[in-house]
Amino acid sequence: MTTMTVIEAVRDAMRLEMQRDPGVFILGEDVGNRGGVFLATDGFIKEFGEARVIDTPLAESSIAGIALGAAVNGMRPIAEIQFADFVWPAMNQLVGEASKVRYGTGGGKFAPMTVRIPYGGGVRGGLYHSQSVEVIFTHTPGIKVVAPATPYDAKGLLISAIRDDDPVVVLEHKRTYRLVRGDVPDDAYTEPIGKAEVKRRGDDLTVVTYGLMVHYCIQAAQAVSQQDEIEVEVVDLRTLRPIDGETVLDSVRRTGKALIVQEDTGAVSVSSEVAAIISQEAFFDLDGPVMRLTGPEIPPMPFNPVQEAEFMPSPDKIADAIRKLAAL
Amino acid sequence: MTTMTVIEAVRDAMRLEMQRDPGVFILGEDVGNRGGVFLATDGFIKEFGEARVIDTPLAESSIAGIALGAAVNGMRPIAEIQFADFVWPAMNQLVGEASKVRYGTGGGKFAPMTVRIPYGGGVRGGLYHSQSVEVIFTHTPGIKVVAPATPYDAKGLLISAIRDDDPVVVLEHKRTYRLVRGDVPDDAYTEPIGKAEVKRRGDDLTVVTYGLMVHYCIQAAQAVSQQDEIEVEVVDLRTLRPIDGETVLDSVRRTGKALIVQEDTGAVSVSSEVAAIISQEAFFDLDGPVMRLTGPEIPPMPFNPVQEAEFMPSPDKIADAIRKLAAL
Amino acid sequence: MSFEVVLEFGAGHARIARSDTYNDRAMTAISRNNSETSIRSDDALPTGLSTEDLVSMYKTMVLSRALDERVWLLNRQGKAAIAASAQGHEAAQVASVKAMDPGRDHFLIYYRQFAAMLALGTTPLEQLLGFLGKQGEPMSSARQFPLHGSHPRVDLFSFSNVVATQLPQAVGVALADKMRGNDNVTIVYFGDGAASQGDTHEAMNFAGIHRLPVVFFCENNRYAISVPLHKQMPVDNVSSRAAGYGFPGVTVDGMDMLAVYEATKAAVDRARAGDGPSLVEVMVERLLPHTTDDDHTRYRPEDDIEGMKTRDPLQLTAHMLKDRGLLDDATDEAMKAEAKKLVNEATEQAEAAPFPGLENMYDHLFADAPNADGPAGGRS
Amino acid sequence: MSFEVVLEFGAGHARIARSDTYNDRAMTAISRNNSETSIRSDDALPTGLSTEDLVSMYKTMVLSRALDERVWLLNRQGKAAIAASAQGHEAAQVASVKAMDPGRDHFLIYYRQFAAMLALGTTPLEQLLGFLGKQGEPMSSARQFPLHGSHPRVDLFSFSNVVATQLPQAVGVALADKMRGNDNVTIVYFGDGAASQGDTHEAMNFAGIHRLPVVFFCENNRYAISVPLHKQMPVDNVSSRAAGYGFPGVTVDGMDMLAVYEATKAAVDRARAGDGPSLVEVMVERLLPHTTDDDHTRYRPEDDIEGMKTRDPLQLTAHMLKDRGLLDDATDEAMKAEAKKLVNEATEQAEAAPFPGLENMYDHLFADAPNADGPAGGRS
Ligand SMILES: Cc1ncc(C[n+]2csc(CCOP(=O)(O)OP(=O)(O)O)c2C)c(N)n1
Ligand SMILES: Cc1ncc(C[n+]2csc(CCOP(=O)(O)OP(=O)(O)O)c2C)c(N)n1
Ligand SMILES: [Mg+2]
Ligand SMILES: [Mg+2]
Repeated sequence: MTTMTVIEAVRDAMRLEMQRDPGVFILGEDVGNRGGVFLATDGFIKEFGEARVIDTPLAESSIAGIALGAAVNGMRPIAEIQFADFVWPAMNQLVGEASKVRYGTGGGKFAPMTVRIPYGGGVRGGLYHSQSVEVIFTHTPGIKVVAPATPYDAKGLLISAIRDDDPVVVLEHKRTYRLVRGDVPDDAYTEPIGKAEVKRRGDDLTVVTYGLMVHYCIQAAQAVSQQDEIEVEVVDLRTLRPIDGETVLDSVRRTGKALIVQEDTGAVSVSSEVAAIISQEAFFDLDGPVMRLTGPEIPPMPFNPVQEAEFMPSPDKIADAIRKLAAL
Repeated sequence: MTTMTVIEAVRDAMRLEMQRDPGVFILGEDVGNRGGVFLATDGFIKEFGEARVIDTPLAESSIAGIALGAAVNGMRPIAEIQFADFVWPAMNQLVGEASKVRYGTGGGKFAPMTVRIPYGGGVRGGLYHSQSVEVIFTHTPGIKVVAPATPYDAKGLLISAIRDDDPVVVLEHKRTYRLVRGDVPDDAYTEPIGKAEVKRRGDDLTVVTYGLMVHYCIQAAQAVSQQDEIEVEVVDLRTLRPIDGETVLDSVRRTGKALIVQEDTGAVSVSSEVAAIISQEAFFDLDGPVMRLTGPEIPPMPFNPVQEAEFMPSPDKIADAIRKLAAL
Repeated sequence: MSFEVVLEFGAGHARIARSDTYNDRAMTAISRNNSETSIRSDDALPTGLSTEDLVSMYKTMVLSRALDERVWLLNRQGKAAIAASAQGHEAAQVASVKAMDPGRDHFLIYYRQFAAMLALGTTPLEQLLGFLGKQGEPMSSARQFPLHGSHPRVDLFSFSNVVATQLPQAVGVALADKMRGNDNVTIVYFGDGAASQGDTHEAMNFAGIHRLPVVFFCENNRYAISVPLHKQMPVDNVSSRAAGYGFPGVTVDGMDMLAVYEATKAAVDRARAGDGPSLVEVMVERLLPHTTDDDHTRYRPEDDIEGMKTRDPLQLTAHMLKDRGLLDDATDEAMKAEAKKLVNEATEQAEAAPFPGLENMYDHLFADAPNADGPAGGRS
Repeated sequence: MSFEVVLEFGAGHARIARSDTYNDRAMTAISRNNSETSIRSDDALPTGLSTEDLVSMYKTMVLSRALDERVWLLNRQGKAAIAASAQGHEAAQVASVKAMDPGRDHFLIYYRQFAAMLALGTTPLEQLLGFLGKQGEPMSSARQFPLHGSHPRVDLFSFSNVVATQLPQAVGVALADKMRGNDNVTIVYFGDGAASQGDTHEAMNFAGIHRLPVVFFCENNRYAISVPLHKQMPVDNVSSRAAGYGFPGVTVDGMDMLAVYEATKAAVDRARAGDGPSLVEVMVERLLPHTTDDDHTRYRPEDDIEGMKTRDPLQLTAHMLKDRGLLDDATDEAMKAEAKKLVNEATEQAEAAPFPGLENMYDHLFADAPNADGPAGGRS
């Protein structure tokens, strides 16, 4: 067991899998001597060589398409998209192509590829280094999407992704990379894709969230516990496709109230789906409306610090939303 | 007033706007002598010349990016994406770029561009000529999205889109092109972007839908009216971003029950957002869970006729879902 | 004007055809003037090709044509939803396959590859099951458009209809081979239209950097649906792009199976030897409209349509074989009758096959977990 | 090895610099050997450039450098969140602007354009407000990364950080001009890294087909962040791609403002005359790490770092001006002092400016309807 940050857990996961399976390799921009702009692959090119740690040209569609081709020919590529904001050129190869390889060949071919995408804001990234891109992936049949919030989950889910025989998108919140530390077993282990986790127990109200917001929600839960004696259950989705409706519903059926918190803008989003699942499946157990707290409907997110802070849901705003819903 | 099909209404709208405003021009694959693969621009190259009816190379990202550049330099391009399934290469220029031009320049530049996207299934299109692509556009601040179901709405909304000073994505359901006929005024007119329309009145249950499904829902409503004495109100969203929550909520508050019908797969979709809006805003008026009937969670949609039919929501399936919800 | 060898292949393959360079406007006249002479019938065969090979390649072309015609007929009868056609591309496709090693090489095809697929050993029945969307279709379980999916016996695949997506994929396939030290070659087929896509640029660039064993095989029929070459690119040949990626590019007459074989074989040898990618562009004709949904009289000039008819690879190849004394009219007729018979039988079987049921509609979305993500998340 | 003129411009601009061709490995040595000689100080000036112009261009470079250094300092002080740098690119940027007509032409810039922007008449204060994210920032209301957005006085803009997106946009801008019969020229700036993107291919192809008035201006500093040229492309120069798009491409030494001016001016004249696009590639140095977040000792060989220092365009240009008798040490010092003073004043003003409040956070999402789509759809 070692205490480490999220980015260290990511690096640890990849290094172990690279050591274990010669079919695993890395491709992306600046993953070589630079070690990735977040240092996820720091030291890899020395340890594994240029052939398995490929600095690609600046061309995301080909990063995805080449990963896909290599995957269907027996490798297990890990493609790094440098920032989520730059994944749009790769949409055709990811959402259009990779997601449908197994289904579209009736099982004849499949693509065990992992796509790591650092995403999210609160890092003074402005409109093009702050984006959340989960929506399109979580909508697409044939792709799995994980979004770990802790070092433990980051390592376990990334290893699961790498070993998975189908395309997995791994969304890593940039703000958590160095902010969040936690205990991580030294050996390789897998966390199951498709399982949410209750990160805090409570009977009064359920908060469903993922990514950086998990930590803000736990802070908010602690605040309202101390200040208002409201006991909040925090469900960390961890996997965004498929969403673990069961864990969400188990909690909401017990608490009767649900608040969904997400950094991404709200319209047609993961928060919408969670709300829809709850209102369809737990309607008769609900004691109040299913509420959402999300980023506002402007491009995420302004560069200047004042408006950036206003954009992000914060522990305070979350606590307020909890209080309001609890009072209904 | 002339009775025409949806594709004729689309053509009529563009021709009138091309005649009215020399800044309007068309670009896309095969829009010239071919007149577009659906003949939306049939005869245009003769009437308006090659300079205003541009057959582009096969390269969707540049179609979008060039349209964007021309728009910020004073033109009103109408870009045709030949099939929705081929819009993925253009995501970067549309979702990444066009949506943020006005916001990201603090109002310094803006992009009056229209992107027409024929979408949807039930046309024996298989996995790559049947896709619904609304999700990513409807999630994105800075883009407006319309999805007309009738010739009248197709013409009025397309003219609104062309005259709009910001990017508008126009989703035209391919199956409606020749299937749906209706009366259309001969002159140019605009239908407001952002307004849903009640296409059938009823007090027992609200069905919220858009596109081809509007027609299937009306058929289903007639069936359950005759067979079960259930009176269904059919709300046609018409605009998918911003969603007209008011019209939806007005109806649901009256009927107490809501079913959302959509052809696209369900997870993290327009149907999720409508369900979320209803369950947040109309919770205390609801007499039952907010239900959804959508395409199943596989890539839309199999080529063979049996499975394609199974994929599509049909009037029968919709009527069944209505009956079930009405009985709750 | 002559077909330019934009960059010649190094090793011993000097006789790459120098026939006519096309451009959109000049095309028709040229093709009419030179179609006869562009097929060499008096030369020695390229290394690796026997006279038997020529005849058997022609036989595949004959079968492809019969199947192709049948599919269009089935479309006109309302039985096949859609079809493209390989008519005019057959010689080039068959010759390209001949230059490869189907047992170990990878074939990323696109929708126009009837002849290539038959050359690779798929059967008319398999293709017809695809066109009719019937149970037992081997490439996608009838989930995809005809000729899309992958094949259980040969490593040929086409994941989607989306033009040019196959190029980066092919490069990835080749990268995987190179990483493991395999000497398999990957060939990727695409049209002139595909050359304009960003993916094509990115794929060629990466393949060039890493000297990957890929053959970029461009079937240039001068149209992307209705868009003629001069509206697609400001240069005369796709092969002129290869220099910008640091590898050889060559344009040959796609009517001339020997020239196509030679050019492709040189590219394959180069790839297999570890010397990197090549671009082989073959000038072919699209004798029919883009697909059964299209009407090319809307956009092809009349003289272009007339002119192309003189460039039917079946006729030209038959002519060449006859000149070489490898074919006579009777054998030709017998081959055509045999092809027709095979296609008739396959049609009967395909028509008799049932449509798929619903049992397997949701399987193979993911490994081991057929219904993990479905079938009906949103279904009430 | 010499900088190759890949395709020479036709009209009367014969003296395009033939300096050294770079490739990643050979670079350092070459630059050291030839840096002195690559700047011509004894020749006649190109048409359109006066001696006053040279001095004033140098002055802009000096100001750019002072501002650039200040911004990095502000970053180190924790006041500026991030910065790129134009150090090493200044001569090329300033010369490129000189060849254009800022009153009527369009400038699609990218994030490294300090010097170009100053040459275009934006002020140090405006740029600093951007770096500090302060109220009054003119390009994006401090919504975007520094130097992104559009400018109220000059038609320069950069909608995003997303590399190469500006190329198709520039082509669209030029198309709009051509459609209306305007004779404005559009210049689009990009790096060597951007050359690999699909968008670059698509943009150049379209511009070539329609002979649009665009100048593709590539600032090749041999790195895309850490990725050296030989991992980005299998050819020595980006300009070698132009041939595949049917227009001229040229590579010149970006240390030599006269050469850059000449090459750009030829391209601008060509564009303005309706003869279509050109690609001008300038070989420059990235004297600092990619951005303030980067540490280039992780990936740049030591001799490369040492070598580039001999290719500082400020020093080389000063040298050239002194050789021509247009500058002496005292004037040089005075210019630097003046620049520092201007930057000091601007820094004070920028630091004193408040951050934006929340009032305008939601405006300008759409025309006329500031809050139609927001502000807080999902906010409870
Ligand atoms: C990305 C994309 N855009 C558009 C289409 C629609 N489309 C199908 S085939 C085709 C033309 C392709 O031309 P070419 O590459 O020359 O191949 P050909 O059909 O002539 O053999 C087009 C535009 C598509 N399938 N994919
Ligand atoms: C599409 C995209 N991918 C990745 C990035 C991250 N990134 C920012 S600058 C850069 C390198 C750009 O190199 P180049 O074009 O040579 O310009 P330079 O910074 O060297 O001037 C990268 C990879 C980006 N901004 N956009
Ligand atoms: Mg073609
Ligand atoms: Mg660079």
